[in-house]
Amino acid sequence: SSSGSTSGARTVTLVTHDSFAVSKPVLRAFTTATGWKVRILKSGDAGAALNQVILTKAAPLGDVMFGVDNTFLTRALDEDVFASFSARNLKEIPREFRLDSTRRATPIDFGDVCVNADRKWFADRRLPIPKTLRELTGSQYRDLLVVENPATSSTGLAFVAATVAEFDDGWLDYWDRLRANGVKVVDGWEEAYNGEFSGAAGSTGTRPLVVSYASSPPAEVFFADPQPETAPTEALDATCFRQVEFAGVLRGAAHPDGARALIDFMLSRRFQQDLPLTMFVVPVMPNTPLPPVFRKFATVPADPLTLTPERIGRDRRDWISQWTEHVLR
Amino acid sequence: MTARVPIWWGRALLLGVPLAFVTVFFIWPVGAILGRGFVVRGGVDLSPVGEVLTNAALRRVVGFTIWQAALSTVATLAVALPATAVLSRYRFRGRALLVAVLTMPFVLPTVVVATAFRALGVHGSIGAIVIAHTFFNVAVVVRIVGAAWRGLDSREEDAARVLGAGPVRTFVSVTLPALRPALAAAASIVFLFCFTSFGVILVLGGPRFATLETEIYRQTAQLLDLRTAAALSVVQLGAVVIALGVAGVMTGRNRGSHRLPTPGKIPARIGSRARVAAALAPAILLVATPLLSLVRSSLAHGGYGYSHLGTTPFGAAGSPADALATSLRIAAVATILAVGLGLALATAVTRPGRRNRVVRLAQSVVVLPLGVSAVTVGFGFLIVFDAPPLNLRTSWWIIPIAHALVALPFVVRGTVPILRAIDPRQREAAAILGARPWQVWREIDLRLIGRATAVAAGFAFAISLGEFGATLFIVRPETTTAPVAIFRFLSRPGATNVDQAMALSVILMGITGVVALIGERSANTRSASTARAG
Amino acid sequence: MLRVTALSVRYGETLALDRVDLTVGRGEIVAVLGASGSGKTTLLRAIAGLEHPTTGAITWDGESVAHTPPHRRGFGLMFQDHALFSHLDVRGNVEFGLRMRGRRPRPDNPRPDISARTRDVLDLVRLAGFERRRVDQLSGGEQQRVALARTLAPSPRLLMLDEPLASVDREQREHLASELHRIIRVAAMPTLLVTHDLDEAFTLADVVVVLDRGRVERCGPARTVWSEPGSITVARFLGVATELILPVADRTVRTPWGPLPAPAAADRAWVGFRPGDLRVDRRGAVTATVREVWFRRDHFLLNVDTEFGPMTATGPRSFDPGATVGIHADVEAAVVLDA
Amino acid sequence: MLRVTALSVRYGETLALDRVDLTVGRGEIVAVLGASGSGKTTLLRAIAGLEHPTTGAITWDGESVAHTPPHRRGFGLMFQDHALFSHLDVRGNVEFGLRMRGRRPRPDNPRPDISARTRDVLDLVRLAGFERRRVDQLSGGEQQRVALARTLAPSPRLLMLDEPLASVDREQREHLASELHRIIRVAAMPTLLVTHDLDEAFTLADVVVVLDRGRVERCGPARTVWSEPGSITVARFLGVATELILPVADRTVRTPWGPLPAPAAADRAWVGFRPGDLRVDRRGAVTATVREVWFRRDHFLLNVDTEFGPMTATGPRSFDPGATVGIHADVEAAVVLDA
Ligand SMILES: Nc1ncnc2c1ncn2[C@@H]1O[C@H](COP(=O)(O)OP(=O)(O)OP(=O)(O)O)[C@@H](O)[C@H]1O
Ligand SMILES: Nc1ncnc2c1ncn2[C@@H]1O[C@H](COP(=O)(O)OP(=O)(O)OP(=O)(O)O)[C@@H](O)[C@H]1O
Ligand SMILES: [Mg+2]
Ligand SMILES: [Mg+2]
Repeated sequence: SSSGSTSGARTVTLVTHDSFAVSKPVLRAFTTATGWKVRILKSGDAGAALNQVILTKAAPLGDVMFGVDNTFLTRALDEDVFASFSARNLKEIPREFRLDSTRRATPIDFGDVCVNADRKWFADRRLPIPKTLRELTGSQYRDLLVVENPATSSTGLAFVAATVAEFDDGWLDYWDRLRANGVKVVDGWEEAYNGEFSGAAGSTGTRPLVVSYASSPPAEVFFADPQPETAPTEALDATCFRQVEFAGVLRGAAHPDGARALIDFMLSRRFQQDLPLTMFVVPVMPNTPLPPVFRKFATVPADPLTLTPERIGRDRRDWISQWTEHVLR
Repeated sequence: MTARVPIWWGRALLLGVPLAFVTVFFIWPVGAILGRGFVVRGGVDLSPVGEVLTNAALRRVVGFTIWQAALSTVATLAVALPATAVLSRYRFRGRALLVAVLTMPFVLPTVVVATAFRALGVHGSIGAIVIAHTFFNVAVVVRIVGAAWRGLDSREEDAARVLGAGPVRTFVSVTLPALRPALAAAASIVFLFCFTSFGVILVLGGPRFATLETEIYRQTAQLLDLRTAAALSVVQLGAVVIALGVAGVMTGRNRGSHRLPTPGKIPARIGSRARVAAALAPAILLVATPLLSLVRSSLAHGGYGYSHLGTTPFGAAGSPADALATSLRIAAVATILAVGLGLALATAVTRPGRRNRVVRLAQSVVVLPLGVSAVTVGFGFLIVFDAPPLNLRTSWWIIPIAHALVALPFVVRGTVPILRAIDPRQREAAAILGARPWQVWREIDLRLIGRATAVAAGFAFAISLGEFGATLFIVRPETTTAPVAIFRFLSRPGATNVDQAMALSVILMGITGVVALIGERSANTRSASTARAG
Repeated sequence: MLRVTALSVRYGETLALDRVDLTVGRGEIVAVLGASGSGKTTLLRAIAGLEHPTTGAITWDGESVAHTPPHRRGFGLMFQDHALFSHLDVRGNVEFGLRMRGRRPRPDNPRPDISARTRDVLDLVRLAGFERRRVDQLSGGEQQRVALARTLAPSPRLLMLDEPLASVDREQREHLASELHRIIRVAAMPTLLVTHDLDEAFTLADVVVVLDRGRVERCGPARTVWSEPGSITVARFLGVATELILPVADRTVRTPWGPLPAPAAADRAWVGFRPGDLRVDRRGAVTATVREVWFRRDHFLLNVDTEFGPMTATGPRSFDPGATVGIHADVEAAVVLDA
Repeated sequence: MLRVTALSVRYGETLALDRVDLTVGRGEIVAVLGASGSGKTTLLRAIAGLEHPTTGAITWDGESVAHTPPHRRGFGLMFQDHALFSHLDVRGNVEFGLRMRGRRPRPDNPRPDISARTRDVLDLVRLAGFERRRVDQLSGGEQQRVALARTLAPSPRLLMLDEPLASVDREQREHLASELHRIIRVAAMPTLLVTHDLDEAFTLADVVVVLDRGRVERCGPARTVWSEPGSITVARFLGVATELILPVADRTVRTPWGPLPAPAAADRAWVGFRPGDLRVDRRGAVTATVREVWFRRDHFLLNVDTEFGPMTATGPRSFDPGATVGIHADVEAAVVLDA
């Protein structure tokens, strides 16, 4: 009932987060191929969208959910909002992304949260761009870094996870040192990147280091008019934490067929190819051709920092409250 | 002493429809979500409230929330009242334009304003929070209090002056008591806005500052800890109810001295020009500076944002122009809903007759949506409107309905003080002359609250254009509103996205200004032509 | 015909009207008199339907109007404080009642020509040319005349006027009083007139009702009430300023100016004189000492002391305080009551 | 002492006051008379500082008050429409002026004179016991008395009363008028009194000013103004109802009742009589036909037609319309002016 199909046309409803995007021709191709129209319900950021799905599991908002990442995966699985489904191309996805052994959540894309640096800023001052997390506590990088609050931002949470993955039990000491070195915390990515970071186009920000994405440098190029030869910013490989995004068929969906068709489509080349420039993430399907800006300007770290979804699910709350105590109070 | 309203059901209808609206679209969803938090295995468990109140950190949050809201309210009144005084008493060129400019902040998304304030170096402190709240809320005071002030009967002030009261004492002892209901209405709205403010606290205050609203958001949207969220919501509601109670006491009893607003009786003469300017300066400075800085940054890159209004960025659901069109459509519907329901309720509440508890309660209930977190309402919608006939979760209508809920208090609180102040003899005279109750309403009440209604409608429109918090949860790609579009542009890196966001913000603000200007002008000419032609 | 029976109205503790009975026939003018706060305004408001009587009945042509709301009673009421519509100009005020009636033109009462009627009543109150004026920019008397015009315009079936001429000057007042009289007689409109001006009351009214603290103290034809006030309160109210307690013998009151029939078989009577009925006269039977003299345009008013007590008399010229004068009385005009 | 020189006030197009000159001495009562809309209220408001004069000067004891704001002038003004403070009770209204004068309460005896003074003035207007009443729950006359009390309470150095007694009954009015007179004389308070009641004006006032369309039409001692109105307008305003144009010969006006000295060397004169000066009398020199008769309590007012034109006379009893009567005049009382 909730998908509200109109007069014979079959419509599958996709519940997702605000950042979801797909280009129109791609969506039309899906409809042409399968006969399913897609209705998209964007419902806040990734966390809020998932929580809405959980709240409404008795009468699901839609048929498919896209946008659960590895930091939220266990919550989705524990709440059992997805029905099991093995996508047609599932086997071709590298094992590192297939984090759900119960085969309910299907990986679609991934991205890396990394510290970004404003190249010009460092060049102007003849200061080397830092390479590792540890270097960020060095006194020459005092008052240069801006990060997001993990309590309100998924980017911020990913970065905290990065520090846990890197330093294990010592992560809070690391943060104490970051704090002593003048780290600035803001609430969301928008303020951090557009407001505080000096490298963003047109920004009045003053800090040359920001927690953002590995795909931010190509985006800077892509959304400039005209596009420059070199990226004004760069992502620091060794600071990257990997986020994998999943989709799943909602349990109790009105149109499970459509839902399955849509997830299959998400793993098709057509859709996967579209991902980099619409959502600035990297497709999970190997051998998907990347657009030139990505090939030229994006880093895909070979050995990113990771944590198991179970670990994140278990400890997230504690991390946030401890982090808040150490960094904000 | 009062005219009987013979058709009791007419009044019941006036009262019942708005109340039903608020009950269905507010009380029910909020009740449902609170129920999820409190109902444990069929029993009600209120212990989380106790836990919240005994938790030192959360107590600090509650204290800070109230404190910053109170401080912001006082600051807003301090900046806005002098401006209101001269805007409602003096006649000078550019008056209407000024009122329009002061109204503009109302629609701006917090993210956008934050950029402007940050560029001006205002951020990261309680001061920044207060300044931003004042920036947003000056219009509330200027317009609600201004509408009442203009209709004030000046004869009592003359009497006070002749009896030896100087201008200040005249204001304190005669004008202020007469304005008290409107002041209380405006102050309580400002307080609630600041109390539940979200973006300003997060973006301008910074992560150090947590309020009930941000906590509820975090507990609900991020952690899905409905138990704690419900407890916090109850605490929030409790504080809101207390604040409304205080406002109710401040309102005092009726006075029958409201007349047709006669805008700007006193032409600003040479001597008083300086005084007018001095009174307006703080408000103008506070509001215009960030606005101008926004306009300036929107012109970056040769006005890319303006020349690409019709361009749908790669991967986005629509162009800025599409979002604007959607916003205007939604705002129109929300305004009609809010004004219609609000006037019905205001009329029912102020009809002469025995004032019973239902009536008094009704007035307070409509204000509650201002005092409850958008995320609570948004999540509540999801769990109650999931079955026909109210399967509204994914309907277009849910957005104007949500906006109307937020705008309703403006209409009710903006018109009730004025309706109350209408001399009952005016209605009696009309009845004696053969006017039926609805004719009395049309010929007397409506004529006298014309300006207040225009102001309230303007607010409703602006609120709908600018509403963001609740919209984000219920918006669909085909119903993307302008603030949501701005937010989405800004959540992607790259210059063209920022340019389009800024341009859209400035256009949104311009539309609001124009709407306010038209309202102001038409209210003026209406009263002027009434004076001339009847 | 209006009939009011045992009408009581209570404001909290105050009993503003206490079992008032009253009848107003077709074309009859009833003047309602009474001290400040005696309930005159309350009476008119209750008849109009603006106050809820605690007891009593109001009938029009024999039918109760208890359940008829004010706007259906078809009664006209001119408010003491005018209650003009501040948002309408003079014309808007005057034509208001016509517009309200005009919505329902009945075959027997065709939609009147609103503007012609408005012009007529404005002419009547001498405010032609004021149509476009804002009512809060009118002088007090002009406002009062607008209020009068507004009440008259729809030709109500009962006319109630609460001090209609209190703020207009003597010349206008006389003009308006005689115009009102003409209109009321021509339209045979039953009329209740509240006034503090005894001249006005006794010139215009057929029947005079005197209220005292909410009760009808006296009710009767104007001339009878004037000559026989019936009670000391009413007598004082109607201008009796000199009060004497005089002995009675053989059912006759012995006054210094001659005998008068006594009202009851008591041995003392109360005898009252209006100032005009006591004159300073050389031949006056009572010797008096002048205490105070007031100029009254065509005569002087003297407060004097006599062996019978203080008296208030009129004289053709002024006297110095302390002078000795004679007082003559028009005994016929005396008001005699039980002491 | 108050002196007003060439004072003009303009409301848009209307010239409400036109070069008014006026002086009020210590303890002097000046009555301001004039038709509705003639500018009386405007005059008081301008003196109080509530209207900005377009031209002219207002001085107090020789010093201009042009730059003194209303609250520093120390003048008291009772408003025609009362303008009571609706949010204050009766006591709050009355003591307002006292509080504004800034009498600080002393610890031992908080605000002694304020409450005593409030009680006194409320006693004076007979409203003791009304202290706690809401002003919108008072009758019209009660409100007017509160307004009067409020004006008197702070003992202003100039008292201005705009129709202070229009809504109170005759008895109260006489009481209040004589009390006012006493207070004004005792405090030697210069007073401007606007009234429509000629009795009141001529009883209380030393000087009478008659305004006509914003201009001073007549100004002088009360008795002189009464007997010599000076112009036809003022004569009419002061009650002249019968106007005759009569021939003049040898500087003598020939009236049917005897000769009168003519005012100027014209061949015709204007002769006016007040109703009281023309009496129906068998021996009357003029024969008249009765047109209308009005009951006037102690006499009758007759409109009659004669060979000289219509006349208004008084008679001791009623006559039927059409009856023939004689009219006698008190020629001494006639007002004679240029035709
Ligand atoms: N709304 C009210 N609430 C309480 N008491 C009232 C109210 N209105 C009038 N009263 C009281 O009722 C009594 C009668 O009032 P009413 O207005 O009828 O007097 P009135 O005869 O018209 O007097 P006036 O000549 O002064 O106008 C007065 O004592 C008055 O104080
Ligand atoms: N605020 C105003 N705006 C325009 N005209 C006004 C205003 N106030 C008074 N007038 C006009 O000025 C003239 C004088 O008014 P004012 O009130 O002084 O008369 P008044 O002598 O007091 O009359 P009344 O005896 O009727 O009270 C009137 O013609 C009136 O219509
Ligand atoms: Mg009355
Ligand atoms: Mg006046």
